[in-house]
Amino acid sequence: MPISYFLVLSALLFSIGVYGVLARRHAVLVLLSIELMLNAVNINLVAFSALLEKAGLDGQVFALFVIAVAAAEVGVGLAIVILIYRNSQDTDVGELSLMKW
Amino acid sequence: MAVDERKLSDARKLSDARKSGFGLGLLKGMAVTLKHLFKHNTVIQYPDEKQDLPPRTRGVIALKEENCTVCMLCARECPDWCIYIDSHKETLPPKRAGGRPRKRNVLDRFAIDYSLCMYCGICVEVCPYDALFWSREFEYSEYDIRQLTHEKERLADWMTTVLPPPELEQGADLPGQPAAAAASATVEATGARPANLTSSAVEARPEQAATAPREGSFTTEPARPASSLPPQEQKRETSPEDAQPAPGLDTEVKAAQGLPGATTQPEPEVTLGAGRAAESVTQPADTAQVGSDATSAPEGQPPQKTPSVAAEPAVTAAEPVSQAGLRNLGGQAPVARPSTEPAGVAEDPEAAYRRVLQEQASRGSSPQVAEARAKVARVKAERGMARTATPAPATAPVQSAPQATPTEPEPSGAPEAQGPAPEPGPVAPTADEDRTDG
Amino acid sequence: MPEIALTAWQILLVKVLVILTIVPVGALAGGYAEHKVMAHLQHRLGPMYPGGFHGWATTLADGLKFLYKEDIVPDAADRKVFSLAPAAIFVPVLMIYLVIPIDRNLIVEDLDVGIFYLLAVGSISTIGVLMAGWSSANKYALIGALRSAAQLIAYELPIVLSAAVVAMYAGSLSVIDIVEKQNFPFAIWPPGIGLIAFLVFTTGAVAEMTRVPFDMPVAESEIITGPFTEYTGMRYIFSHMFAEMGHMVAFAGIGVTLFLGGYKPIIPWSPLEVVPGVIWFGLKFALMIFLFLWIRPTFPRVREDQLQKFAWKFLIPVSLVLVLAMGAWVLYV
Amino acid sequence: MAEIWQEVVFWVFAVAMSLAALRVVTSSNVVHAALYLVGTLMGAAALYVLLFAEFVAWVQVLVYVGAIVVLMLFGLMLTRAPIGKAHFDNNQRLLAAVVAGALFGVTSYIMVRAFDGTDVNFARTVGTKAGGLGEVIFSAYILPFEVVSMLLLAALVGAIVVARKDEEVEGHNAD
Repeated sequence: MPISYFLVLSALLFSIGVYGVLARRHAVLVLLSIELMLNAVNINLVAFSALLEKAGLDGQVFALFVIAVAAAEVGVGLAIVILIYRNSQDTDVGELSLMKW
Repeated sequence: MAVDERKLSDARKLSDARKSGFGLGLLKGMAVTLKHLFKHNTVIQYPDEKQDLPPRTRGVIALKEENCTVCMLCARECPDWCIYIDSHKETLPPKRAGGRPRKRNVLDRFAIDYSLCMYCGICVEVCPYDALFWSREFEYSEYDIRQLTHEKERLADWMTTVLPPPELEQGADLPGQPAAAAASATVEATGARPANLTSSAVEARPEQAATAPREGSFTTEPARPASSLPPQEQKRETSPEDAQPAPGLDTEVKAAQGLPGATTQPEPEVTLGAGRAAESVTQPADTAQVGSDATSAPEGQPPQKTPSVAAEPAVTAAEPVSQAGLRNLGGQAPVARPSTEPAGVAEDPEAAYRRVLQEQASRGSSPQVAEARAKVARVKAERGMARTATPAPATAPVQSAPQATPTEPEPSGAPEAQGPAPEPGPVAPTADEDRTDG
Repeated sequence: MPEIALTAWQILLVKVLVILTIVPVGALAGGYAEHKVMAHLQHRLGPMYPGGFHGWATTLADGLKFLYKEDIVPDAADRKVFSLAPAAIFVPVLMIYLVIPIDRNLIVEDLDVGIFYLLAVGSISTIGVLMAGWSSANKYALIGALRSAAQLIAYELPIVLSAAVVAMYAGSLSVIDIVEKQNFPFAIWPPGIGLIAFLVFTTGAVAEMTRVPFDMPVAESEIITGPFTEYTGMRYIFSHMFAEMGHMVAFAGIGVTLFLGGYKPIIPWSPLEVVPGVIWFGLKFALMIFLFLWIRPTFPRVREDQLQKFAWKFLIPVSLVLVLAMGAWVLYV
Repeated sequence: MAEIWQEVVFWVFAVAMSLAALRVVTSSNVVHAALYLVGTLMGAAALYVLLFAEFVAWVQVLVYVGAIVVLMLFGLMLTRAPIGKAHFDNNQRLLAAVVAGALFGVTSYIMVRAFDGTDVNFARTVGTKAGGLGEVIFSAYILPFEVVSMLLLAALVGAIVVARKDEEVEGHNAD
């Protein structure tokens, strides 16, 4: 099976994630879109790992690291979202212009 | 106290367990439940095997229809308003030639909605004529909640499961003993409420009176013996109009009857004598009652009337008596004590205590009973002393009492005084509404 | 006896079918056992009538009753999510059974990462619970779902860590390897560590099943049935009854596999080797189930904050220490 | 034979994942979006299994589905997650779509061109052993591993500090 299948799928998911980050207002939805992008990266990494099986498992290791980083990111991101919600009763990232000017 | 010590030791054990290590309490708890796993269980598989309930289990409320005077007290006191009573008035021909026709309430419907009833028993407590009883019956469930409204037929059926009242304890006031009623009347009267003087007398009396017919009907025979006595006659017995009893009563009644003439005199010696006479009259009646109880014979009726009628003169007689005099009697009508002042004077509490104790001892009461009575006397004496400062309210009703008592059955309990719907307010309309709804 | 030749696919199909029948039957049996054991622990008899003999058909009758109940979806509910939630709760429970070795060769699939699979799959139900609670349009359901999710996350960690302790001892993530590596005193070995890990695992398992004393998410006195408040009929059975029972059976199996030596005889004595492993597994399994059932009528329900405090401030530190201790043991002993 | 089967599985999951991912960014209900993300993540886990990365697949399930999405749902329900539709998009949708489309075009073109004719070897039957992965992590990647664990710890502490209520930060240790 050509590796490009996985790569294109990954690219598609990544682009969808980019769209979500750009087009969504809700902070948690933005986080979800970021997860999509990270996931797309993971698919790429694992696919390359399978492609380069002789070279070792580096791709999978990186995928594990990405997952760990994603967990950390979600933890901090959600904490921030909840803090913002507590202060302004809103989760709209477009409205968070308090420090802008 | 043993309980406190045990609690203390429990607490100590608890703190020991806390000290002795983490999680030991958990293990102990698990050991407790595990122990129960191997114990033989005590569950009774109800429909298959039935528990031996205590004889006076409060299962369901039974109605003794003959005793009901449609006074509506039960319906009014019921917290859930689950008692529905309908009645109508009947006019009876006069008893004597030339008398006025009498009216009485006839019970049409008496229903308890057991889907509402919360078994508080207030209706049983409040019934002045002993028409409601606790029955040990409890299996009366229905498939439809509407059928849980049981009508008087069903309620009357449950009467067959009602036990006769327990034996009185030794030395207790015998039912129908006049002094008891008198004493209670005076105790109430010390509350310095003139109107209540009569009412308490009236209230006290039906209890005494009703015990007599009750005896007959507690037997489980299908033909209830009480029905041999027409209901209105029973009611008449209990009604205050019968302070002057109708002719045609037996000789014993007449013997007691002769005395009330003295009651109008506010002379303590005489009234106490009357009380004693009444007591002597009631004694054979009581023995007859016991006899009828044992044999469950309906023939017990005629003598049973005696105590109730005899109680009345005593009540009326007791009222003029100085409260101090009767208060110390302990409800026993003992040897008359000369009381020089009509009211407001009490003897020394300790003296009363010793005197009653001696009296009781000489009468052969058990030491516990004697001591209890003596203590009661002491307390009464103490209260009497406290009240000597205000003699006026105590004396005032004494004067008016003899006139007021027989003729004015003021607050409750007297059937004639109340119409078929005694209080036009809450009770009757709800009953009607519920009827139309149901 | 004619040789039955089955392809790998057919074998897999048979295995899946067996699991699909085992789980509901096991849940029914577990429900019955719970009724009876709990009753006797409380000095009662429990169900006595359905089925005739000691009410053996109670849970069957219960299930039939639920089958006939109306399937109600609240008007304000999110229909799609509401209907999917029971499946999201129940299917992961089914998947746990794939890697529990009932005997050396009686396992659906001996995965290389068996334990990891167990824990991963077991954590999916949380989403189902959240789905159920959120979609019910009921505040009690939502509160219950949040409690449930917080609790499942909190107690997932001690379970993972205690399983990690065992995996470290065995040097493998495969359940078969772990069972093979365990020897006689099973849970008590290595001294202290194994026993404490077992206790931590049991506590975490009880919490994961949301059973008393950790049943705050479904505390009926406060929030009715928590996330399952609005569920009726079969949905209720699958989301709550079967899921709880299925979880219990699964966790009992995991506990037996990880800590009690799985299908191995209780004492390493050669005559006992004759007895098939299934029987040993069954014995230990029954013991484990009894332990779970025993806990329920014994302890009162803890408070929600106590529950969280207990997990984060006690169980997780303890299991972290256990991991360290086991590391030292593996290195130096 | 095995190849075809794997290809079918891939296409099934690929299509499902793509649709789910699309719904993640277009759904008008936040909880639905999060649940669609679960679909995407589970599909990714299935693809990992297909690519012989079993351990990564189960880590994906355990961490992503079991923890991250649950955390997301938690955050949603703690903020505001009404049943029914709501408007969550800003007015840059068209621009975002153009950007995303361009990105997809460029990246897929580059990658297809770069790896044209390279096939994943599906002939092997055994996936990656967890042991091998562990050896790689704890030898070649030990430093990144430690860094990642420190990152996780820092994130944990940071999240607690950020999400904590103010009075508890200032006041004495509430407990």
